[in-house]
Amino acid sequence: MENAINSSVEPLASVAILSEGSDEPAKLAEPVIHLDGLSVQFGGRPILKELRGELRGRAIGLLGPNGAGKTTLIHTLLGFHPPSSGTAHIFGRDIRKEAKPIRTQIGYLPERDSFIANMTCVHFVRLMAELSGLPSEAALERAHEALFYVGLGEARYRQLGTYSLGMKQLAKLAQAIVHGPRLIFLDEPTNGLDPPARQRMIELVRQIRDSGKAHILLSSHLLRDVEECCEEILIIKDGSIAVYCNLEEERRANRKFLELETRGDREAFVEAIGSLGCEYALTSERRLKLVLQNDVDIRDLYQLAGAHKVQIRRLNFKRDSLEDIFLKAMESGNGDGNRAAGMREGGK
Amino acid sequence: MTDKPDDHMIVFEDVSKFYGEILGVNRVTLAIEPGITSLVGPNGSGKTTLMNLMTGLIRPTRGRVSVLGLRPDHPEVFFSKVGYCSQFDSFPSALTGFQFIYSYLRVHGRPKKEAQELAWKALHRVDLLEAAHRKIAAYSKGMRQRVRFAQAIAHEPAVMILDEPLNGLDPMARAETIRLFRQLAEEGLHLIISSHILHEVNDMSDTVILLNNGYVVAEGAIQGVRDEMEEHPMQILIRCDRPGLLAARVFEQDSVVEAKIHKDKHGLFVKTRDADAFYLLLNTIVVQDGLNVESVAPADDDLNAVYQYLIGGGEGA
Amino acid sequence: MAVHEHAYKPYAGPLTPVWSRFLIIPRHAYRDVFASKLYTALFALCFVCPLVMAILIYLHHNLTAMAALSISLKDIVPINGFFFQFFVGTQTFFAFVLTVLMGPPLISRDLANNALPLYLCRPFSRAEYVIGKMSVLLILISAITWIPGELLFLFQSYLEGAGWAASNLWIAGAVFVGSWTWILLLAMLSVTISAWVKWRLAASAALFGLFIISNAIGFMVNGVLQTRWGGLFNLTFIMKTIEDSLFRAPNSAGLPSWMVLPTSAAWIMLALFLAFCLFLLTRRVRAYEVVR
Amino acid sequence: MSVSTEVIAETAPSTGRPWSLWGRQIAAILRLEVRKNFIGKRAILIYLLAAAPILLMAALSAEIHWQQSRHDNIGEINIVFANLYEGLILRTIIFFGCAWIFMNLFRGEVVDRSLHYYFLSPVRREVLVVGKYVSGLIASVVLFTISTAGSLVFLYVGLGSSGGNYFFDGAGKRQAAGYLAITVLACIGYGAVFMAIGLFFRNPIIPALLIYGWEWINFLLPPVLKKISIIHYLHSLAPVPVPEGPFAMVAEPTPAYLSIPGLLLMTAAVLVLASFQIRRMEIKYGGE
Repeated sequence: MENAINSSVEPLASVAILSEGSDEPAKLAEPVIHLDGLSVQFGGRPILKELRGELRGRAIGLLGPNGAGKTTLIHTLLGFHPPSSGTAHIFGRDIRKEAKPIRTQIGYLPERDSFIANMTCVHFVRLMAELSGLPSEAALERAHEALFYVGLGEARYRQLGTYSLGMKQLAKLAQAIVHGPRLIFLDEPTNGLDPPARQRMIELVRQIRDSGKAHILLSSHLLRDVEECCEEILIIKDGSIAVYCNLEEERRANRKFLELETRGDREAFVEAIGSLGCEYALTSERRLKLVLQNDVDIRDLYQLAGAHKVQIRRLNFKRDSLEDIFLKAMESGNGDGNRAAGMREGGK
Repeated sequence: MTDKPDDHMIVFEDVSKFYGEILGVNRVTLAIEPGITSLVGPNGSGKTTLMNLMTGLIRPTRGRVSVLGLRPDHPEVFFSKVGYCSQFDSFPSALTGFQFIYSYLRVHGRPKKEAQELAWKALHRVDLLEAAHRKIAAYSKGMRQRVRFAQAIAHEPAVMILDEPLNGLDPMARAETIRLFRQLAEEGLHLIISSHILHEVNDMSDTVILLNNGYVVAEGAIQGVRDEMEEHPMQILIRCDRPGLLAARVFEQDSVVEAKIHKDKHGLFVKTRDADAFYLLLNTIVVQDGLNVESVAPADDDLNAVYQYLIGGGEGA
Repeated sequence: MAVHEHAYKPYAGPLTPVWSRFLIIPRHAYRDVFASKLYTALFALCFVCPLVMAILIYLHHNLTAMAALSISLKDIVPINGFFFQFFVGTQTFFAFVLTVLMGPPLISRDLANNALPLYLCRPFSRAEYVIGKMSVLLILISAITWIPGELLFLFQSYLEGAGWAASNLWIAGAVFVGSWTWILLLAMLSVTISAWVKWRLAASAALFGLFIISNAIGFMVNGVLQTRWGGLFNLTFIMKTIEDSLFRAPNSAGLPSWMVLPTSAAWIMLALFLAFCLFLLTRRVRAYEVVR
Repeated sequence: MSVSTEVIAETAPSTGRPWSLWGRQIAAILRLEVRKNFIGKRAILIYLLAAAPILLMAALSAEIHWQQSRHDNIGEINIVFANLYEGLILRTIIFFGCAWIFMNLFRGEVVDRSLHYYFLSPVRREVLVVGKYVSGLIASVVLFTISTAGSLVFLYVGLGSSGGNYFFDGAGKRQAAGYLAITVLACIGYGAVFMAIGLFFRNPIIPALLIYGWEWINFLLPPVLKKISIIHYLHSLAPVPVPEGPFAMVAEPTPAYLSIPGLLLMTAAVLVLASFQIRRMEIKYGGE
């Protein structure tokens, strides 16, 4: 019966995957997650309020203040909590009616560290694969594959209990992808990891995203992480969607704002920039911001720099776009939900 | 004691701590000035051990620890000056946020009124006023983190030891908390903070202590630490189209020791011993070859790089 | 030379039928169980009694052997309801020991490392989880109780002839039902306790204690109140009553008549007890505690 | 906020008149601990334990009530109760009740990983020991005196008028007082022992069971060994001597003026031991 379901889903999948390449067909394709007035309450307290929207991105960053309902949203999509009203569709399946078939398509990396004691890592991942319905042998193969993929080498024959936090996190990632899901929920995957481990995790998430074989919903508090691996972001604020937009577009939007750090006598250099018709502001004795005019090109700046023997130590476009979006979303009320919708239409 | 000169510092004298055979920290000698001091290092490098030693939760196997010239042997004085926000995310059962802070202030021996004021003040600081009378059990991760922080600073200690205090906080709370740290540091307090998020450490801390495998591998102001490492040439990342071409050109300069093309084929890492010369060269290259530069950044004048050099790991590139 | 890119790839292969999924848990559990010599030895020990009884049955029908033994076995150990009741009795005791040893860590371990989300985020329901955990014991205990029991019955009826089988068919039933009542009770009990008591030793103690204490309470109530209804609090007594009725051996323990409980009452208590366990389980087996 | 002044402000009393400070601190600890002992999931077990004998006696009294015949021979019923008290209430209910309450004082907090909040407060560990012990005492004494008193009430109610007479005019009052006193002393003694155990042992259940066994076989022991057990002192206080039988002990009963101080002395010793232990205690919580 599961097989039947799979086969019925596959073609759909291929469409979704094809669509990754260009934005255009994405509209036609089934949305990955379709929130249809999804509401959740705990003991009468509303946690999620009437969420609506169609998430399509390959990697969606899920942001929001504590208690905004990020984790609740993930749990609800996994079917841990029943929606109090409304519903959501994942790959076109209703989470209320078809929880099981959906879950065969989903991988989940929980936030709190969770594993099964006195088991070797391989055994653990294999067990998880089998629970997802893989036959025993296939499960073993996939387990090793997944562990190899996340880069747990010899360690995979060791007891999970002996693992360091970073390794546990990788093991958790392995169990989340072992059954080859097409949608992966990552709840604070970098939480508590030390810098190398964190970087490793981000690399992996990027790779999975770029493989185009699976969609990722990543919830995190570290804007850096989201910025580094997500294309779209969904910001939730006290239970409703504050923003859903595409990071790339946002970045492109403030592409003209440039930040420079220079060494050497910059007076003349700066004047020259001014003479190009670019507005600029000196932020510190070495740094300056400037707005590129359409006809002006970075090469021109280097021209001037060369001419005035100035070193351009640092040059980058205003990068903190995500932070801007986030803060804006936070200060402005929920009226922003509409703006989000607007952005989505504009985005595609 | 002869701690007079130390009584404004946190002093470790040749301190080691072993748990059975397991090494906590080894031969640590430190004198920590007021201000924000960040402990950075891989998990299990001894950050928490160091903090537990400062607060007398564990005793050193050898050596002496003193905080502002005090020892935990005299708890009445010691712990009224020291606040510790440990990483144990756990609470005495069935208390509300307010009760939690208030009760322990009473344990401090504070009279009712004062304890209430301090408790509210602390809750206000971490902005938990509205949740003050809800059971902690129903708090979200971030709120629990904040209420623990509040509890640690409620009695307004002179030394605050905070084990990953930003862990699980949302972006605004992070910014807010960091601001609070800075403010307290201005007021001349000691803040010992452990964190994994290097760019935040970079922004907030006055000095950094890098730990690895229980040893202190570096301490001091980040910039200072960087300058110590002369043998490490300056590393620069240039994001541009045709990094290959750029690579070919930069080797005209023999001060350039290495050029590595970024994975995504849109950037070049350059290691040079003479940064000034290189940047000037860059000017001409860009112009002559009409290179489209996306961004230029010294890849290693920050903690991240220092961490790379001294501790290593998959970061960067 | 060809370099193989190991990229992330989805799984397109066949899936196992849903109904069979709960068996994954016992399968993996046994891997660990029989890795330990202790358990293997104990498990082997559980088959001593069936073996002996098989031999007895054989001797019964082996005339030469009978002749060899001067005294006639037939009168000493007649093969009848009691014979099988004794069998079930001993085996359920072993079953109890197995349960005490293996039951406690079943669920507590998962709760301690909050592994439940990992199970339940897969196409694997709470019911399946509980059944899977229980069947770790169900299967094992079945293998030492009713399965060998029925085999003995077949063996006997094969030697004794269809007539005996026909007239004693109720025994087969009794063996089957009698075993299952115990199996259900033990499995349910240990899983429930395991779900509530984190610490293994305490859980074992609780499992043990429950029988002893309920026993004590039962008798104390009886003694103090001069009544028989204390027996209702006495698990072992309840089970005994049920067994007796199944094996048509009323009050086989030879208790004073005023202590004997009506069978129906025993059944009802058992049902209530199991229901209570189930209730406790559902409280605990959740992907996440929902704090209000 | 000027921290420096703050610090001065409240280190002064601590160095100045520590007694008042300790008093306040103990009060604060009590405030925290007592509520913890009475509410919360750990408490449920205690309530069940405390309720058990009352219910039992209720049933018993009902039973007796019907059988008018038994009303007259109060002696017999007294003995039944004496057995019930020592066998069930004292040796089982109070024993395990105290074990549970007092072991959880510290072990429980280690399990919950909340002990460090105390260790990080400016409070002497000895003060902490005293505070927690007293809080445990309050909880146990309250619950178990209630359950003892409750059972007594039902005992005499069941006997109807004759019970009333026996209580008010006969030996009833004295016996009741005796039972209550024993209950209180039991809490004091067992409490100290179990709190110490909770401090010394990782998983205290086993030592607890050992003690349980020790207390039971106490009546087999030579008089010298008897002295190092709590039940010995308590038993010798029993208002209604318990006759031969599983509960009986053959020994010269220590007179009250010896046994009570003996018990208290033992308690004090154990408490001192506990304070030494807790001074050396380090927070590890197994993890880390």
